[in-house]
Amino acid sequence: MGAFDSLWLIPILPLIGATVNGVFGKRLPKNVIGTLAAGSVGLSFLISLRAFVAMLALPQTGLPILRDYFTWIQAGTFQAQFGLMLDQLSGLMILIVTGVGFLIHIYSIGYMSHEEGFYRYFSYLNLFVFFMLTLVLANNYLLMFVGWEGVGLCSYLLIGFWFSKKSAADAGKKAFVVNRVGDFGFILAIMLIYRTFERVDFQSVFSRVEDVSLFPVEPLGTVGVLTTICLLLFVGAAGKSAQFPLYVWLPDAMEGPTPVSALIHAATMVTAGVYMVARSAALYNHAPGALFVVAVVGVFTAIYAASIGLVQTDIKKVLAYSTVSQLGYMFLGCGAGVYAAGVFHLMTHAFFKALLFLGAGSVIHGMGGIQDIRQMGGLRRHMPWTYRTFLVGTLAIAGIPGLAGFFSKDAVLEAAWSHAAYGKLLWAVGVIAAGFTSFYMFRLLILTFYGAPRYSEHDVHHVHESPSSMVVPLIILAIFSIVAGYIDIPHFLTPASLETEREAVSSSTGILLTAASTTVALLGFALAYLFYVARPGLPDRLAARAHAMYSILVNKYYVDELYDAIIVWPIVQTSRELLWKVVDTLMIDGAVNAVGRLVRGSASGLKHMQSGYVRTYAGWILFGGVLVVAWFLR
Amino acid sequence: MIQILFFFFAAIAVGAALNVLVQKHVLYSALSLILMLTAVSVLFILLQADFLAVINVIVYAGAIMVLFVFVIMLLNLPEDEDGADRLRWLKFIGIPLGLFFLVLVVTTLWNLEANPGTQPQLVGSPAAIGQSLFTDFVLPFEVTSLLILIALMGAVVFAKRDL
Amino acid sequence: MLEKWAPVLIFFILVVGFGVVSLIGSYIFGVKKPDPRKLSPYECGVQPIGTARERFSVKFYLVAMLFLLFDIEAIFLFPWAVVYRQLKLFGFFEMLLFIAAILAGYIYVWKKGALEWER
Amino acid sequence: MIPIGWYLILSAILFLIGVLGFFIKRNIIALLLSVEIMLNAVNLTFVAFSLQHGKISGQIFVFFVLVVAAAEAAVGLALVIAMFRNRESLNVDRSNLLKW
Amino acid sequence: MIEYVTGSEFIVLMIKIFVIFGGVMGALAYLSWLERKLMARVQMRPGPTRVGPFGLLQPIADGLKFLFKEDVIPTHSNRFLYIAAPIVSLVPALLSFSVIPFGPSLQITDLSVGLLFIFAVTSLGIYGIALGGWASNSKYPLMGAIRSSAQMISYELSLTLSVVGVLMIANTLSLAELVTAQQSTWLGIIPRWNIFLQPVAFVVYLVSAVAETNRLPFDLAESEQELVAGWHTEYSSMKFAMFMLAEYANVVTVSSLATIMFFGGWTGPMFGPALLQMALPTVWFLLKVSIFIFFYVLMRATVPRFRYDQLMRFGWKVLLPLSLANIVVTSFVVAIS
Repeated sequence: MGAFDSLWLIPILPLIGATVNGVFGKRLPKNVIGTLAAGSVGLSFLISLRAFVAMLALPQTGLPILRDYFTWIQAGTFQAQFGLMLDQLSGLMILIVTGVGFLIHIYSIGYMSHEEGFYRYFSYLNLFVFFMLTLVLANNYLLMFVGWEGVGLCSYLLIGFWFSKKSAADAGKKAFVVNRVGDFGFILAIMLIYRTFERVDFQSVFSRVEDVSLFPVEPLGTVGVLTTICLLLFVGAAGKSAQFPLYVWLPDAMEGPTPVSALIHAATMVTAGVYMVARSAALYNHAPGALFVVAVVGVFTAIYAASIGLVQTDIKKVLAYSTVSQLGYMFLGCGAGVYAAGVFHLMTHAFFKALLFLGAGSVIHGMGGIQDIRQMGGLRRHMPWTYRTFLVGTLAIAGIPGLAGFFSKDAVLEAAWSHAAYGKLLWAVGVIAAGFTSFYMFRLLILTFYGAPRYSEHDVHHVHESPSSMVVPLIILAIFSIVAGYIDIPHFLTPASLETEREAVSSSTGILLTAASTTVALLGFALAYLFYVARPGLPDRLAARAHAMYSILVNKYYVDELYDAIIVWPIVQTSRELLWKVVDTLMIDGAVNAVGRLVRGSASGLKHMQSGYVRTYAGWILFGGVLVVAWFLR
Repeated sequence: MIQILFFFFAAIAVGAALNVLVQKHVLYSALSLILMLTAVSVLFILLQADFLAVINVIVYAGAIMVLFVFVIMLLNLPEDEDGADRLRWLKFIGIPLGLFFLVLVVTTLWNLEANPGTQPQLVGSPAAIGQSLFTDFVLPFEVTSLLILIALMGAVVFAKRDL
Repeated sequence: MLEKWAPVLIFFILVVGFGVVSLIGSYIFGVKKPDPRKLSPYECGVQPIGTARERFSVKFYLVAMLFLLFDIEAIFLFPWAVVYRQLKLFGFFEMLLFIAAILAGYIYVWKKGALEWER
Repeated sequence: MIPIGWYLILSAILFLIGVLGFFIKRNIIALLLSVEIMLNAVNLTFVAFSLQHGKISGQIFVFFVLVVAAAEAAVGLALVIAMFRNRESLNVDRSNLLKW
Repeated sequence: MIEYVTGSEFIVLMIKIFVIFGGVMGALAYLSWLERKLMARVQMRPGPTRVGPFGLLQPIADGLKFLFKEDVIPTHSNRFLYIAAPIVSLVPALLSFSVIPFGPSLQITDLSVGLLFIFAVTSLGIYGIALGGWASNSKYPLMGAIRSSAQMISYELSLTLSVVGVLMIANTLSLAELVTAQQSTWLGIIPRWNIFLQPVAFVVYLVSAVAETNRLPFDLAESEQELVAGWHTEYSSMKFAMFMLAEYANVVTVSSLATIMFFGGWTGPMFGPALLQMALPTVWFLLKVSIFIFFYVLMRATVPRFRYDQLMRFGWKVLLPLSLANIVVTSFVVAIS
């Protein structure tokens, strides 16, 4: 069997794991469940690796590798295959998904070992991996949408994993509802794509976009229709990848177990939007307006979320806003037309953000559930390995030279700089956001691991290092966080038609840009050192001085409250006052009751037909039969 | 000649069927029914359906009616049906209705002026039936096996006391 | 077609005639000395006790029922066997499926103990 | 040759006898026998039409009717036995609990 | 019709019918003699010797005796069924002979569904037994009738299924074609008989056939020590004779079927003058059948009787799965070859 013939195994293996665990998990011992779950993903990783390596050996013309398995939907001229597609982009993605996913599965075995719903957790997690792989490997938009919805479902299930906790259940619902907004955009985009190109598979769509004469342009015009498609796609991407203004669900999603945050809300699912934009590069390249919107939203989200991250005190919330911010970077890279930079950042981010989340999980595990960094401090001594790996992650995300984040962030900023119209502005905002990032990450690091312990021994009995099943994945991810930057992803990805033509940034400018971003990163570090090590009183005084600014940041720009007031409250009020009291109680219930009364009334008359005697029933049948025959023979 | 045969066996069939209703003891009814379906089988032969005629005897007379006779002999019923018929009015509705139906059908068929004779070319040989049954009717055939399976289980469940 | 069946009819009449004639002959030639003892049901010489119309075990019904259902299967097998060479492997598998379903019923009946006569 | 109408009329008569059996008889086994009469009548029409139209499928239907008749007899008589066990009677009019 | 009746074809047919009917009746009568004689030999007795040389006129004497015996009809019996039962038993048993090919042309009629016709009419024979037992209104006959009919239908199943394997090879239900299909030889010596292709089916058929005819070791219905004489305990004179005749007829029928299906029917070596060649096939056929009958009688004389539960278990749990397995295996082999 060739390396590509087993392509279907990649998504199916986790599905098998999910099914077995979901159906029989209750009766299986925990080590079997864990082995099964991690093993299926691990196996899937190995197959992915083999396919990836085999793909590297192929000439460029041999790509993408397409496999159609069966016709999934056939309705009139509409046809959607269940087919998989492997090229550089999806190959990279499946490696990230299965690789990081595998490590997080391993980590979860230790982290979730005392949980009641152990099997349920792993079943969901495997199911998630299945849907994510479907999303990534799909060869058409519709199948991609299946994966898209599937990961949304798993995200909902996992965020609400502790469903008996109201906040967790609410967060799950919120994630679901907000995602629906984005999905709606995606659905509309698919419809418009089908209406325009009469196909939904990537190959046909992308080849037809080149030939403008083929598709009907009324009433929007060539550029108009493509821009609309791209904007609608981006609405979907923004929902899934937590871009402004649809980011609100992600910080709340931290209610789920920490490995879930690492896997879904940092490394894989949230990057689906970026992947989708990069996958649709051929469309975006013909819609510069939409591309610019992507860049602007991306960079705005980057700095916006980073600024909120500055003042958060929950260790996971900081990381959550950091994630939103980094996703903004990725969109900035894509929006600037250098999709490879965005995907590059996606990859490095997957490593170091998974690392940071898992590190945070390790801290929370060790602290017995405390998440507030104001109650931590000095954990360096108790959790040496967590500390070391966390440090690597921090350095990587802050963009300190030599680590993965440096290279990818540099690539993104360089892409922004090279943007034709507003390159300098985009770059400047991006750099400031990078400074913010550096600041809050070092703040987090210092408050957590340095200084004197601020927790009382009364609350926390025994701060301890996590078990090896949790530490080993941390170390592996740390290694990747260092070395991943040296892989020349942009160069590797460019053949996959991910590039717009642009003038390259000259090498001298490049060095300058790198220097600037490095300086800003170091500046962030210095500021954090000043605030939390050298002059610990300074933050409070600063907060008191700029009280208005501070409270805006602490309250996340009051966006949640705004949504509440504009969207949630009116809907709730309309539902309660109009729909419930008038439509439901009066009209629907009234109608149903009336029908019920009618039926009961007529039945009490007709029930005497039901005499219980078989022969009278036969009499009725004969009566009806004769009527029918008489009707036909009349 | 063939008309004589037709009327002879048709008369036997009708007479036997009527006898099923007339007989007081149900065992005699069952035996009369066997006679009726044997006559129907002969009519099948007149209709060139040899295979079905034989199958009809094997399945009906050889198996289904054996089952009936067994049950009748096992339960050993009293001859008369006990009690007055509380649903006697049913006869007064059912019989006229049935006769009306019969009149309807017969008049329709009788008035069918262009009433073509049966065509002799089709022969219901086992091979022809098998060919059709196992190619065009594969699905019903397989579903049949499920029907038999369910009937088997149902009958065992109902009949066996100590399950 | 019917020429094939006409001899059967003739033979049938002959056989029935033979039976009826010999019964009549026996009725005519046979001795007739009826006596109540002779006409009472045979019970090894003693007076008959109770009625002969007893109820039987339901097992006999079960056997007849099983026979009926398996007989139906056999009926399907005959036309199948006759055209088997034309059906090839397809015929094999469709009948395998059919037999498998019947076999499932057979195993069910066996497990339910309907084939046990010891108890 | 015999016109097909004759067969159909014969079949209608037999069917009617079966139907009437359902109204006249009260023994549940007799009712089942009446059903068998009706099934046979229907089989006769199937075979007659099969010859009339020169299509074998009519005879195939008879095959399936036979299977249904067999299943009906097996389950129906099992029910009869179960009923007899409970009531010591086969009078259908005594089993009239299934009403409003 | 007139043309048909006066045609030469019809006359030939009538001759055939009378030859076969007469031959069969004579053979059945002498079968009783053969059985008695053989049984006696096995038990070191001479058997019938008084009437004619070697007791050869014994069957005729028996027949006359049956005719003149008193015909006892028990008081509480269902008179009509009591009288009808022997005819119901005898007619199907004899009707089978209308399709059996005793020779290439010595066959009353060759139906395209001949084999199934035999199964159909023999399956009617069960009513004779069931009704005879029931109509007697006596305990032993009823018991014997129920037992016997349950046994018959149980083994009828395996009997029917065992034949399917042969049909898969021959692909016909016509008995004459079944015989001609076995006419050739392998390597010029070994006859192409189905016994070599379907040994399992043959064994199943043979056992089922013995049980089907209620013969030892399967004669539970009339096991003398328990049920006096089974379903025909109350029967006497000609009615009893008809039951006996039916039983022997069934023995001959199943033996003939075994010969036709597994041993090539009337095929055999041909030699001699034309007249002899005409008679030879029938001779071969009768020879093969008589070997079977010989075997039957020997079985009766040597093998002990089954117990009823053993009998039913054997039929349902051994023969039925065996015949099903035979069908599956045969069909698989035929399908791949």
